[in-house]
Amino acid sequence: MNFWNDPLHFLAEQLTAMLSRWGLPTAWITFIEFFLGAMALIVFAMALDIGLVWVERKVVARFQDRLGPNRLGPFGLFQPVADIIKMVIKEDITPATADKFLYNLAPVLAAVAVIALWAILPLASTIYGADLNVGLLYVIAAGALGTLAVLIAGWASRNKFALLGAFRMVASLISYEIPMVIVLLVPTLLAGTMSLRGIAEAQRSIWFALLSPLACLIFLISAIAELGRAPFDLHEAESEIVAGYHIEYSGMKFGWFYAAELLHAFTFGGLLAILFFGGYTGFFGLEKLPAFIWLDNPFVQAAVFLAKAMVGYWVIMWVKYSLPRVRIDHLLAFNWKFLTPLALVVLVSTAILHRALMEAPRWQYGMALWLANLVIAWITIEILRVQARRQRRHQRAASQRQQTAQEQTV
Amino acid sequence: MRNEWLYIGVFLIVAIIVPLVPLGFAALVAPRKPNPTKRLTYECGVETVGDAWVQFKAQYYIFALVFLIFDVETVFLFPWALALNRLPMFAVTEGAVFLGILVAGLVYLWRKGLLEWQ
Amino acid sequence: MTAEQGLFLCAAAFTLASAVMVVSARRLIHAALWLIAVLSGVAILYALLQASFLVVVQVVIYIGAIAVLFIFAIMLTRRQTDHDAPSRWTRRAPAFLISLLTLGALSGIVLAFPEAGRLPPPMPPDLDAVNALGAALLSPTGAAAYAGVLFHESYVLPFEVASVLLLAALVGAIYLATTERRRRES
Amino acid sequence: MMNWLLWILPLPPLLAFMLILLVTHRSHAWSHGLATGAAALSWLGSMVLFIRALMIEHLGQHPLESNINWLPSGTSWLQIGVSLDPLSAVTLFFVAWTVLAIFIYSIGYHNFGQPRGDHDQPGLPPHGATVTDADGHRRIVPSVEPMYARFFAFISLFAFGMYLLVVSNNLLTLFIGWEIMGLCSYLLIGFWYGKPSARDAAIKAFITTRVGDMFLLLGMAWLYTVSGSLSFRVIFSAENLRALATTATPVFGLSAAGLIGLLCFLGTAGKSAQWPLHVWLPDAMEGPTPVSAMIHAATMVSAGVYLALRMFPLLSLDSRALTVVAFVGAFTALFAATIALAQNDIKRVLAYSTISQLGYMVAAVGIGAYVAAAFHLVTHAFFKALLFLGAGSVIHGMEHGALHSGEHVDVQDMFQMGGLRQRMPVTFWTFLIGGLALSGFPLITAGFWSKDEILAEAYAHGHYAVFLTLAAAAFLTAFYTMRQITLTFLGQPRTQAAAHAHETPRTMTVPLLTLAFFAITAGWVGIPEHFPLLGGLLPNWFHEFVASTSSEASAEAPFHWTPLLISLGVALGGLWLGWLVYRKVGAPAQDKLQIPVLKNRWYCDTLYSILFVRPSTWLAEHFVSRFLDQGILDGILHGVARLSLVLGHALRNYVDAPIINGLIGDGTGATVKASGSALRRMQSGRVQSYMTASLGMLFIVAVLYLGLRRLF
Amino acid sequence: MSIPLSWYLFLAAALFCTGLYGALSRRNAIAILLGVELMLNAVNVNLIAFWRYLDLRPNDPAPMNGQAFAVIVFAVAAAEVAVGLALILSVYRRRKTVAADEVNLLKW
Repeated sequence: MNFWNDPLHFLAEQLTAMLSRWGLPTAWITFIEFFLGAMALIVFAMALDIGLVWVERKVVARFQDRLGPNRLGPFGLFQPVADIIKMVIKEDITPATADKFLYNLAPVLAAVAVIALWAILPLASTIYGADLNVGLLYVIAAGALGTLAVLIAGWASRNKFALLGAFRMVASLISYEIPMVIVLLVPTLLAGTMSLRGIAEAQRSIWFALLSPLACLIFLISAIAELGRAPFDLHEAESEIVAGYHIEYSGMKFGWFYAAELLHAFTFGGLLAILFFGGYTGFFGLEKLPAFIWLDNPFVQAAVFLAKAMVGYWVIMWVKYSLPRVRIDHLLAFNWKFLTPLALVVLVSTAILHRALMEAPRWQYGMALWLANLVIAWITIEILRVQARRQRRHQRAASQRQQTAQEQTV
Repeated sequence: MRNEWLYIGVFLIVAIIVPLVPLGFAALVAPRKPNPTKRLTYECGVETVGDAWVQFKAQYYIFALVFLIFDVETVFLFPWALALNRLPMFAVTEGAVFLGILVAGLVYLWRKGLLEWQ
Repeated sequence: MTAEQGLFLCAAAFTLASAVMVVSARRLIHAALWLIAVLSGVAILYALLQASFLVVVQVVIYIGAIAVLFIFAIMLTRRQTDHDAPSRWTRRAPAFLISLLTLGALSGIVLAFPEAGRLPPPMPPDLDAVNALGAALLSPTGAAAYAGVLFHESYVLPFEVASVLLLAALVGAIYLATTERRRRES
Repeated sequence: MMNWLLWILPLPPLLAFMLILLVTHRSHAWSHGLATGAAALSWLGSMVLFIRALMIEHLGQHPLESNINWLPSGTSWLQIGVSLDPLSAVTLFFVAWTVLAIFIYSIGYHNFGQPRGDHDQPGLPPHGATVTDADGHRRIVPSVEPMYARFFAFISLFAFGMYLLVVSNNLLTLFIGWEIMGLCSYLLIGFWYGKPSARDAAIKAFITTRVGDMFLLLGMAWLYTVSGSLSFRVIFSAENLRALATTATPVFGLSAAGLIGLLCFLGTAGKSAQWPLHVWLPDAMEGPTPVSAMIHAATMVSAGVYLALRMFPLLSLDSRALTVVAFVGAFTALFAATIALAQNDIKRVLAYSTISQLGYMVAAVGIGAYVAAAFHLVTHAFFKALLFLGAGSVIHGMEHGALHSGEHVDVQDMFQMGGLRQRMPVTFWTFLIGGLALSGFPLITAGFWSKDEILAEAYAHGHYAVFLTLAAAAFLTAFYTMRQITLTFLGQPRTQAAAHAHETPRTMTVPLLTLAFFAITAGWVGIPEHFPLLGGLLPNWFHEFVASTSSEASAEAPFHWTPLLISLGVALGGLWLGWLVYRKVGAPAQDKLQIPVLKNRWYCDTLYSILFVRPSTWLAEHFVSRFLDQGILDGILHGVARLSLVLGHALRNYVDAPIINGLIGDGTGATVKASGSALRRMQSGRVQSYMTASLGMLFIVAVLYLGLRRLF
Repeated sequence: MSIPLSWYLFLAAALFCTGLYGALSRRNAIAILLGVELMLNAVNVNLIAFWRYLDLRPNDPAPMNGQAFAVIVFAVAAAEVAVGLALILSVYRRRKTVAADEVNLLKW
């Protein structure tokens, strides 16, 4: 193996050889390697994060027909650096009544919850931190940590707005976690494994987004809710509760919440890519051809993956900046009365078809799943239409009643 | 497998250290001139009334409750989803029954009107 | 002492210390957060035992759901009870005694246990525990061949019953938690 | 097809139960529609099965059976299954009929279609509603039961339990059905939980029967350890029986078979209210009358006897065990009959007569008259259900009258009635038929044939003591039955309520007529071969059919004139005397009969003081006074009451304190309040103390277990 | 592969007893439930430890009992917490207290 085919193992072996030449015990060597690997990955993520700040600001500006940062450096590329410096040297105010330890713990936890995801994110078939056989659940677990961070932040800063924001955030987070978990079962079913890498590999022939578009859609929606971005950003409804759970935070602590949110969004773009769009794969067997064997190179794969992730991230931003905020009752109703049942239906139908057509030719299998999704979608839309019609009828009747009443009074 | 977890352990430790670095740096360089007014809880400049740690409405609790139950049930389904390939069709039915019971709970909530936010 | 033992001892110490904090912390929220620490400690232990599925389930269910539920409950009942008034020693002393007694008894049992000193056997390399668990939980006959290994247990009934139990819990808890509103409505 | 039918036979009521509770509990019509529909389905199934069973040759030797694996227990499976043999077939027959009849009857009894009460509330019987009819008159009419749907849900569940018990081929499911019925009995006795008396009665019934169940459970456990299975086929297999018969036990030198049999018989004693565990049945009359009819006359109490019959092969291995059973049965029969003499509450009389009739069956089992017992089980179910429903109809009519006349009378007191013959003819005639059947009116009624067969068997097998006791009991039975009929229906109305009572709706009278039909004809299937004139007109089908169930069942007893004449004598004599004495009696004061019984007190007192007071004075202090206050037994028969109760409670307290402790708490009723006061210290209401207690318990058990394992 | 089984068992025992102490000594009902949670976790540790240390000979039934049990325990724990806390809440709503020993209506 050489550096280009399998960089991580290559470096690891070099390092092992070197260290063992120095006569370190194996345990130490493993530890050091792991440490360096983790460090590298996290630093990369952080660098990416800084970049994301710029992207976010630029994109939102374009959405809102502004220029966005354009003074510092080419295209204002250095803007994020300025932001960071500002945050660092800003005075950090801690409310007198706050619960100090927890108050400081919260932002760190928020950051950890996001960074932790990178431990299992496969950038390429050979570039990944850990290949957990329970990767998907690990993702959910990290989400749980995030929830906790929000709760702690809201509670520790001992501020009505903060606590209310935290409660709202948690309510929506946990609500939307249900359809997300249910829908995560679909890739698990199709790939027969929970390891992200396995799932990505399973999509070399066809993307799960094509096998089960509905699942993909539901995942996207619940992911956005999970991120707490618009239209689901009730926790920081400026008009009602100012900045939500991080109202009391300033300086770098706030900075971490902000950074965490951006990185989180990007990471979920990556997850979307891995779970439904084949992750780092994406040439549909083209790479098998001897002429294009280089397409399977880890670096190419990583590039592909990052590109896909960026697209996902862009979609998330797109949604965020083009939709208004929904009311909390709508938010919850939408989740429990629409998303969750739909997810359940999708799951069951997928499971049955998958199990029934396991031995069938692949194209039949694919067509069946796809059609099933189509049918479900159609039925859902029909139901929604009927309901909407009924609602309109009721409203019309009500308004007419009012009119007649007024006429009588007149 | 163990190595995977060991790696994740190391990774998490690093992930905790990394955010602490800028915070520590900020603690060093950032000015620190607290005064009582500054350290009041911020409520848009309005005088703070009462403690923030007041009692909250039970609605939140109910959603947490529903979440807990559903979470447990869905997590149970992961082994099901994995083992499905090797099990007879009967296993699918079992999972369906399991989900059916889940749905029964959902229907109950719906009927009781607990999914509406008041 | 090998590295693994070191890891175990650290995890154990962490877990027990947090457990002690859970039972001694005055402020309930802190007790709950310490509970989370305990839970993560236990998760580490599972990782040491190579039960990956349970590690994540521990985090997802216990930390992600149960702990949150606890915190909510504490915040909902926080009128006079954000501090748990220290109970009189007349209660703590016997409690301490009893738990000490129990500890003695349990350790006695462990010591009397002939297999206590055994070391873990190597895992079958091709054994995917989650898969196997699925088979054990769902295979109706109770025997599912997997990776050349035959499983003889069937937990179909417990599996389904668990869902019924959860449903019952859901309904019961909801009923309890919403009495007031129901009264207002009806 | 039949196995399949057997499996699903119990299910409809269960489904009805669930549906009613979950879905239709708001709509009355739906609720009773579901319940009766389910009952009808099960009835249909039972009939099909019954007829099929008749067609099968040698059903007794090769009963229909089918098993499934239920629980994986270690390496093997715990099997459950259903079976159909002659005994269960005939049981199914009468269960199906009575259950269906009573379901329909309940619709009328709970005033379906009547307006809601003015100030009715759940947990109390309806008090009546005022309605203003077309021309503006405001009248009070009966109001619908507030917890209508709940009632039907409960009795549906009960029906499920009964069917389950009958079709199950193993003790396990039998026991499950048994316990379900126990629960339903508890729920239904306490149905009007607004009445303290009802609450207490419910708890009393529950605890008392629990005592029996405890022993039954012990017996089952033992049986399982010995024979490694609970299915009847395995238990009663020849080699297993031989093993049981030969293994001796430390207790009175009984064989294992005998002891297990006795343990199970104690279960019977609890369920079918045999002395000394009979105390709960009279109180059970607090429940609605259909409940009294179904649970406490027709089905549940006969489940006890059914169990005894099932266990017969076991019991018959040990003559001593049989003797005990026979003694208990005969004694109960007579003893309950004496009490019934002096009751004034129409339902209580029936309650005691039930106890006494069950005593008959148990005695029959005890003397080995397997078939006779089964026969009486069937006939009794019909005519006793009939009597209870008749009584209910009377009460209903009286209530109507009371509402009409607006006077406050105890509508169950027979001395408040009289002359209902003209007012409610259907009820009268059906009740008369039932009464005659109960008192064994010769030739036409079913009761005669079954009772006569028991007496004949007793005589034929030379159990003269039993024979005489039963004969005496029969005489008393006839006597108090006639007393009841006379006081209730004959003569002139003694109150306005009685004068204005009127016939009950068709939903109530039709079941009466149905049951009356069986109360007569059910006897004709079992006319002995050698009976003068009639013998052989109809083949003694019942004997052949049922006898084949168990090889131990003896052949039909040879015919003797003596028992026949005696039973004729006691029946007719009792009836005649009863009419003679009571035709003029108008008030308890004039009741001649209550005087001699009062006189008799001292017998009981002396007997009681010799046997029980000295060993258990403090018990007497604790309990009896309570009972006097409550007047659980008629004030006249203190002695008997004490005797039985003290024994019953001694049994409770010494035998299984833990169970009672589990159930005694605040307000578990006066009957156990006394011992409660002793035990309530434990009930600190603090979770933690409970936790500690359970922990300590665990310690003790562990220590004992380990220690014992060291020993053996 | 160098940790003897007894270590886990001792740890579980200690955890269990800590939880027991909490459950017995606390006044606040929620705190009691916290203690109970500790105990449940101790149980699970035991189950998993036994599962891991059970000998898996090749082509011999690979038992998943331990894990299956643990999973069921999870379900039970969830149900217990849900109902328990709901009980506490409804008690609190009526009596304005969550102190276990002030909730003693069931007392004689």
